[in-house]
Amino acid sequence: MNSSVDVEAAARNFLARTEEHLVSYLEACVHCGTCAEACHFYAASGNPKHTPAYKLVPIAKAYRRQKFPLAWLGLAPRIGPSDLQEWEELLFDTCTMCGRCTSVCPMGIDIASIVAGARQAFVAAGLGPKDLLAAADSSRDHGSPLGLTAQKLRERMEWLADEHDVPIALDKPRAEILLTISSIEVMKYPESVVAMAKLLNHAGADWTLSSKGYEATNFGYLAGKADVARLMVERIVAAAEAVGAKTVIVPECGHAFGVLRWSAANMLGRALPFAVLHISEYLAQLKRAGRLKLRPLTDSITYHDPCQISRRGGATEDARYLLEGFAEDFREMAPTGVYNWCCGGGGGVQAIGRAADLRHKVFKIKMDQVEQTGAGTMVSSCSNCRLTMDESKEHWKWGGGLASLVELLADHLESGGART
Amino acid sequence: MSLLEFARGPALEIALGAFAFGVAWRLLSLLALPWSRDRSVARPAAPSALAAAAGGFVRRMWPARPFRRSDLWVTLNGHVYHIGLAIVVFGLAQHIQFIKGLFGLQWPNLPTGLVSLVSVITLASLTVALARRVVSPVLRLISTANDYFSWLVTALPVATGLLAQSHLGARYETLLAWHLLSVALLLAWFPYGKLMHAFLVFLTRGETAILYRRRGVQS
Amino acid sequence: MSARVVVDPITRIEGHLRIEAQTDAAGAITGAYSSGTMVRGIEIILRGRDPRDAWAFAQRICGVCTLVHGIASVRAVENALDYRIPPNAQLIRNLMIAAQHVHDHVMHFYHLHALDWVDVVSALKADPAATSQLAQSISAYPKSSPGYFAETQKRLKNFVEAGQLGIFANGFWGNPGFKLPAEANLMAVAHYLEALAWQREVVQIHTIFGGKNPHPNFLVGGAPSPISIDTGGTGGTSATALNMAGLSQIRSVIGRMKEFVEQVYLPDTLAIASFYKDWFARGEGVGNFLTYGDFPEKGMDDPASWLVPAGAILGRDLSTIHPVDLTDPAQVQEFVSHSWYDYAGGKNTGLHPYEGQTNLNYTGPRPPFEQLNVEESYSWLKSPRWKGRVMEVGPLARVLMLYAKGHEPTRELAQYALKKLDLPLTALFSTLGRTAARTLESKIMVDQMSVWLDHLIGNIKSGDLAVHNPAKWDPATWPRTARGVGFMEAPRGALAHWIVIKDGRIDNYQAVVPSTWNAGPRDQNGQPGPYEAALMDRHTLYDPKQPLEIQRTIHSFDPCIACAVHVVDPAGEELMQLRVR
Amino acid sequence: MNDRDGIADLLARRGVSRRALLKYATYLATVMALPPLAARAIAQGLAKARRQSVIWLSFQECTGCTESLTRSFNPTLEDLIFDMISLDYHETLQAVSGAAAEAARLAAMRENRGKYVVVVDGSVATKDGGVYSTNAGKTNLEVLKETAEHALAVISVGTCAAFGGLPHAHPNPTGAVPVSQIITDKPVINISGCPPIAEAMAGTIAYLITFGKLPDLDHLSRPKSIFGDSIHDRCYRRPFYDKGMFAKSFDDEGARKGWCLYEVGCKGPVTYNACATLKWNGGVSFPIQSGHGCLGCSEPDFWDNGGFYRPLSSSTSHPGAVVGGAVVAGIAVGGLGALLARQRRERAVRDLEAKEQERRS
Repeated sequence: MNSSVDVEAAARNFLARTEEHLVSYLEACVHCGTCAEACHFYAASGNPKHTPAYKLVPIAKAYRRQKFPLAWLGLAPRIGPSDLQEWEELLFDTCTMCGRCTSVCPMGIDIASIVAGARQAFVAAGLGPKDLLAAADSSRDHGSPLGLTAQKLRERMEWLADEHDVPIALDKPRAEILLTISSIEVMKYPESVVAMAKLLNHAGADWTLSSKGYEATNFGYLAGKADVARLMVERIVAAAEAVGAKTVIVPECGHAFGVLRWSAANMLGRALPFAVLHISEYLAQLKRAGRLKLRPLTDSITYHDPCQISRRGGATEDARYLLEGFAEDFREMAPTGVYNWCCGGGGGVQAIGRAADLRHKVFKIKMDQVEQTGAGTMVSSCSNCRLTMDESKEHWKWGGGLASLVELLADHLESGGART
Repeated sequence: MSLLEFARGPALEIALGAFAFGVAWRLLSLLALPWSRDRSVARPAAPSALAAAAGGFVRRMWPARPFRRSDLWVTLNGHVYHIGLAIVVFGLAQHIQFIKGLFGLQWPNLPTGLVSLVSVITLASLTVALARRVVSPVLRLISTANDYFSWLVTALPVATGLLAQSHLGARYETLLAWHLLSVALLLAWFPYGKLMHAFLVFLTRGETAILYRRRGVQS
Repeated sequence: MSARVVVDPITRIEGHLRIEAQTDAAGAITGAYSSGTMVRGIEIILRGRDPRDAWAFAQRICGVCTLVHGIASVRAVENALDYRIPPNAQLIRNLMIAAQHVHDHVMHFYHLHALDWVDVVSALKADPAATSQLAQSISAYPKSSPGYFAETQKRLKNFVEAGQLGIFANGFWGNPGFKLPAEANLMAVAHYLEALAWQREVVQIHTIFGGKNPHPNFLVGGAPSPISIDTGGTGGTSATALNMAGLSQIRSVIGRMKEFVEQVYLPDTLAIASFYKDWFARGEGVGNFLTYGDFPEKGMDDPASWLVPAGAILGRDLSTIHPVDLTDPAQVQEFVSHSWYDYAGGKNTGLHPYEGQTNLNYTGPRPPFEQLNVEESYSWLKSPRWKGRVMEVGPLARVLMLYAKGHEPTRELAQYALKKLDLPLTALFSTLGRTAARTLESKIMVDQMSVWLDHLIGNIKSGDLAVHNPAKWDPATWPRTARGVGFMEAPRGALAHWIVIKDGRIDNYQAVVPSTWNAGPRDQNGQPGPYEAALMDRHTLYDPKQPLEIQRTIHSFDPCIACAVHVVDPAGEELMQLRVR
Repeated sequence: MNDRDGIADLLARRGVSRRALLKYATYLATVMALPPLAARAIAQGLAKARRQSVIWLSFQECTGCTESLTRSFNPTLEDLIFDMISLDYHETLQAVSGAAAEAARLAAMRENRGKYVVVVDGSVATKDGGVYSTNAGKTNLEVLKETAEHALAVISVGTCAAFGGLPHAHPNPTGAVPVSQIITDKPVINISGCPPIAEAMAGTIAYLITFGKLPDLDHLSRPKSIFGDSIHDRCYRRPFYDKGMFAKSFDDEGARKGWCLYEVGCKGPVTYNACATLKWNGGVSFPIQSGHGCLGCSEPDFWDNGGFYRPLSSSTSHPGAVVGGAVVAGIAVGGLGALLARQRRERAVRDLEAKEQERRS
């Protein structure tokens, strides 16, 4: 087998993050199996190995090994390279860290957060999907997983502003708001950036993009590379501080929101000097303030809650508030909101090529859900969801429509809005 | 020394010692670990940690609506044997006397017939739980010796208690001794295996609820 | 020539007693030595246990005086905890204690003592018709027909002729010490059997209140006999033993007790005694008498209401009653100069029971042995002393105390008996004086029992059903340390238990019992114990091989040796001492 | 000596009819749980027998067993000693003291060699050569061995003789042991109880005489007919136990209504005796009926079973110290464990940081 798997390094890495709550979670599992049914991977595959609790086995074992009182007798649970190799796929390919299992766990164990920690340990051992790791490295080296360097950003923004006749503020010296973007959007759904600019301009916000820190997507976090994760956060913080932003807006990207809103301060060890808002949250604020004038949307739509924004981000209601009185034929999926089925591509899974088949199977759940509502279009506010769905849609040759919430809103802005 | 004397005396003493040691050890070795401080800014409407933890504890008593179809019977069964065990442990006059002997606390007992009925139901429920563990591929995969042994030491006192109550199979003192020995085994094993979840559940449910509620997640 | 007469075992007593007597050439006893030869160590066993359990252990000190140690024990705990008991419980205890006295005295007279005076074989020669006449002349007891006595004689005759004499084997029959006419002997044998049947009913009082006899149950804080009259549901008749049926059975048993005492026991005592008046002139002993008092109408804390008062009489002087304080370290002390024990402070010191030590040190001859070394230690009994004095306890002490205190029924009864026998009051200071005192006391108590039962029923009528006070049942309510003394009048005399409680457990337990007072060996000053002194008072053995005379005087005390010897420390280490606060 | 005289003749001469004899025999059959037909056999047995020689030895005892025997209603003590047995030695009842008493014992042993029955009450002190209990200058140990040697059988009456009883209770200061520990080459019947029920003693002696064999014995050598069922199983308060209706104290409503005494410490469930059926002193009552829980007095070591008022289901140990110590130890070990975990964690963190540094440079 692969002798380059460094089990000790994995253990050390995990140990470095053993805090009370993590250990409680590891020790409390009663092996009731309830989490299986909640997991979209298990639901799609029926493979018992996709049970979330099972995915934690090596990490729990490694921890027990450390604290086992009779370890000196050689009685401690053993864990070897082959164990880690077996679990690499389970931890990376078959978990989007969407936290649906957390919602159902009768013990209240937050499995998702353990997986995040476990991934780091696995990477330290020399494991992890190559494409995912490459995306992280690319983020580190080029500022973005998809190679969107500062230079390319400037070119792209200039082109988009021209193309769409929308002012896109970049590198303004001072601004109230620092807008960040996801390179997925820039590369695959550029209209999304345009839409954000339109909306911000419509509301008359004082905003800017910064070439010092623009990439919100954090592949360091997804790939289990803590250093990269931190670096990505530091870039944005530096940029925001440079322009004196009071608010940093995260684009339609789930994990980006999760990392920046809830983890960044902990990564840095200090509170952030600005508020972090998801674009949907910001738009809801605008709407509440009467700064968002929209024409009604008559097409039938349904809304897909991105896990990191809704289930683990707490912004479930903002999206619905935006749709209220706007989408005249809005249909909820079942389940929805915090219990929504995941797209299957979050947590970096989207970037793992070998995971595509399973991902497509998971999307089948989504397709069925949408079809049950009869809605023509499924709207999401996460470009990663959107990308995953697009690919799977193609795989299944599905005819349903997919749309971005921000784009939809931007397209229905009443002309003559509150532009200043 | 007769078996009953051994059971009532040294066996229980050792078991209680093992129980107390284990609980103290596991809780302290856990609680004295570093506690991470969440530096993210909580949502303005987030409840206090205590309220969040309490709310979360109650919320997880019952599966949320979307999970009910798959989890209803399992949850129900879990409740049946958990509540059943509580009724049997805290409702039978003899058990109250046991607890009174240890802590000096007592309360009115339930009719013995009712407790016997609950014991039978509890045992049946535990059997269902075991059967599910053995039959379900998921549970088979994630189950360890700890799970099966913990099941055994939980079911044994119920079974031996029923035998003792009904004077079935042997002389009462022998049955009572078995029962007390099985209780001793349960106590001695309790903190070292998964039964410790009885304590940990307060931590895990509470902490996840605090995490979620400060994020504004209603789950 | 002097000789050593060894009587071991002394039979028809409770326990294991050995008497060694030194006689002169004429057979007169010049020195007597009383030795208890069995120990169990109950006080050691009691240490560290729950004080509420103590009565059951203490009660097993003796199965003959089967309730007295139980009572003394619960009273000791109640005294230590200042624990009041309900009036009904007090009445129940009085009834049980009095029943014990009467039962014990009658059984002692007929089954343990009578064969010292009655020649069973001589009864075979009696004329049943004459016996009937004799019986009717002294009593109105209905069972006194010639046919009744003929039947008894026939049964005895067949028994003797069958050749298996059983318990009557080797009796000193025909010894000139037996002076009863054949008819009186036959009457006594008939009543021996009669009393056996009678006593079975008497103990039913204990069975109703305490569940069984011997060893009825007691309870710290009251009586374990809930009253199930008018409790509703199934409560009225069968819920507990103390119901309508139980109470009326108690009443009828008291009636039969009274009948037997008045019509059989008292006349028999006087009739037999009249043939042995010389035994009213010997066996006196020490002339000092001690009572602790008992039978409170209300509670132990109200000495004025006690039927039997407490006090000490010294040197036969009935005009002065000395007060007795059981908690005064200078009054009651136990000595071990001639006992197989050691004291840390030296073998010749005396210790109050609160500070009692029991360091075993057997220095007697290795068994099997012929003779004890009476110059050294020779008994498992200690020598209790009151202010350094040897004291006699028991029925005689009580009757004298009642007499001295002017208890009217006692005076009347004593004067009646003495007049019948044509004897002066001083005749009571004797072997038969003790035996007669037992009879008189039985009559006094059986009369009082109806009164107590009336009070009990009166209480129940007025709605007071309480028999147990739960207030201090829980050891959590107790002080960290406490000590108390529980005393009572046992059939054989003054009995007290001293208890020291620490952290809810027994720290020290000491019992000083009637037969230790009476049967104890010499003390450090060489003062003989009451048994010894009594035997040295004008006893001459007619035949050293038939120590009838020794039996008579020893039996007049009604020895209870299991009671008397109850303490031993197995390892001989120093016992934990009470630390006085 | 008239060896040919049977009890029937004696009874006849006494004026007791065969019918009365049969009546007694029927009672005995009931007590000993024998089939009705056995009554005839008992009557015949009694009628034929020469009175059985019985030697009663008292050791470390309180005379309660003898006292109990005198309370026997069927057969009565007087019937027993006049008509059924020849009580050739019994210190509490026999007429003579001293050497004459000893002589009676030795004579009975000589005349009935191999046929006499030895009844013992009280335990046997064995410590220090047995000096704690002597009789006529001999230790109980010596007297027991000497007397039992040519006995037909030995009956231990009372819990002291049967199981050591009170003298044997912790810490057993005199090295008291039961008779069965000394006499191992002969049948020893135990009739336990503190004291035993009178009829249990009298009935067993009568059985032995009648049938010339031992009754069915349980694993503690007690007659099954008396000790076959627990008091609990035969208790008239059992329905309340089954319903969970308990007296909580000695004089509460439950106590007055005769509810189950389990909670105030009754040992009926683990005590095998006939108290609840034969009852005491002529069937008047028994401890539970009067209102006090069963002490368990017919069982071995009942003195050391954790207290008479401690319910059976509660632990007899006082684990306060053990639990307290365990908690302290648990806290210490847990704290140490956490400390080690913290150290491991810090080491790991330093290690990671070092690697990070290395990579950056």
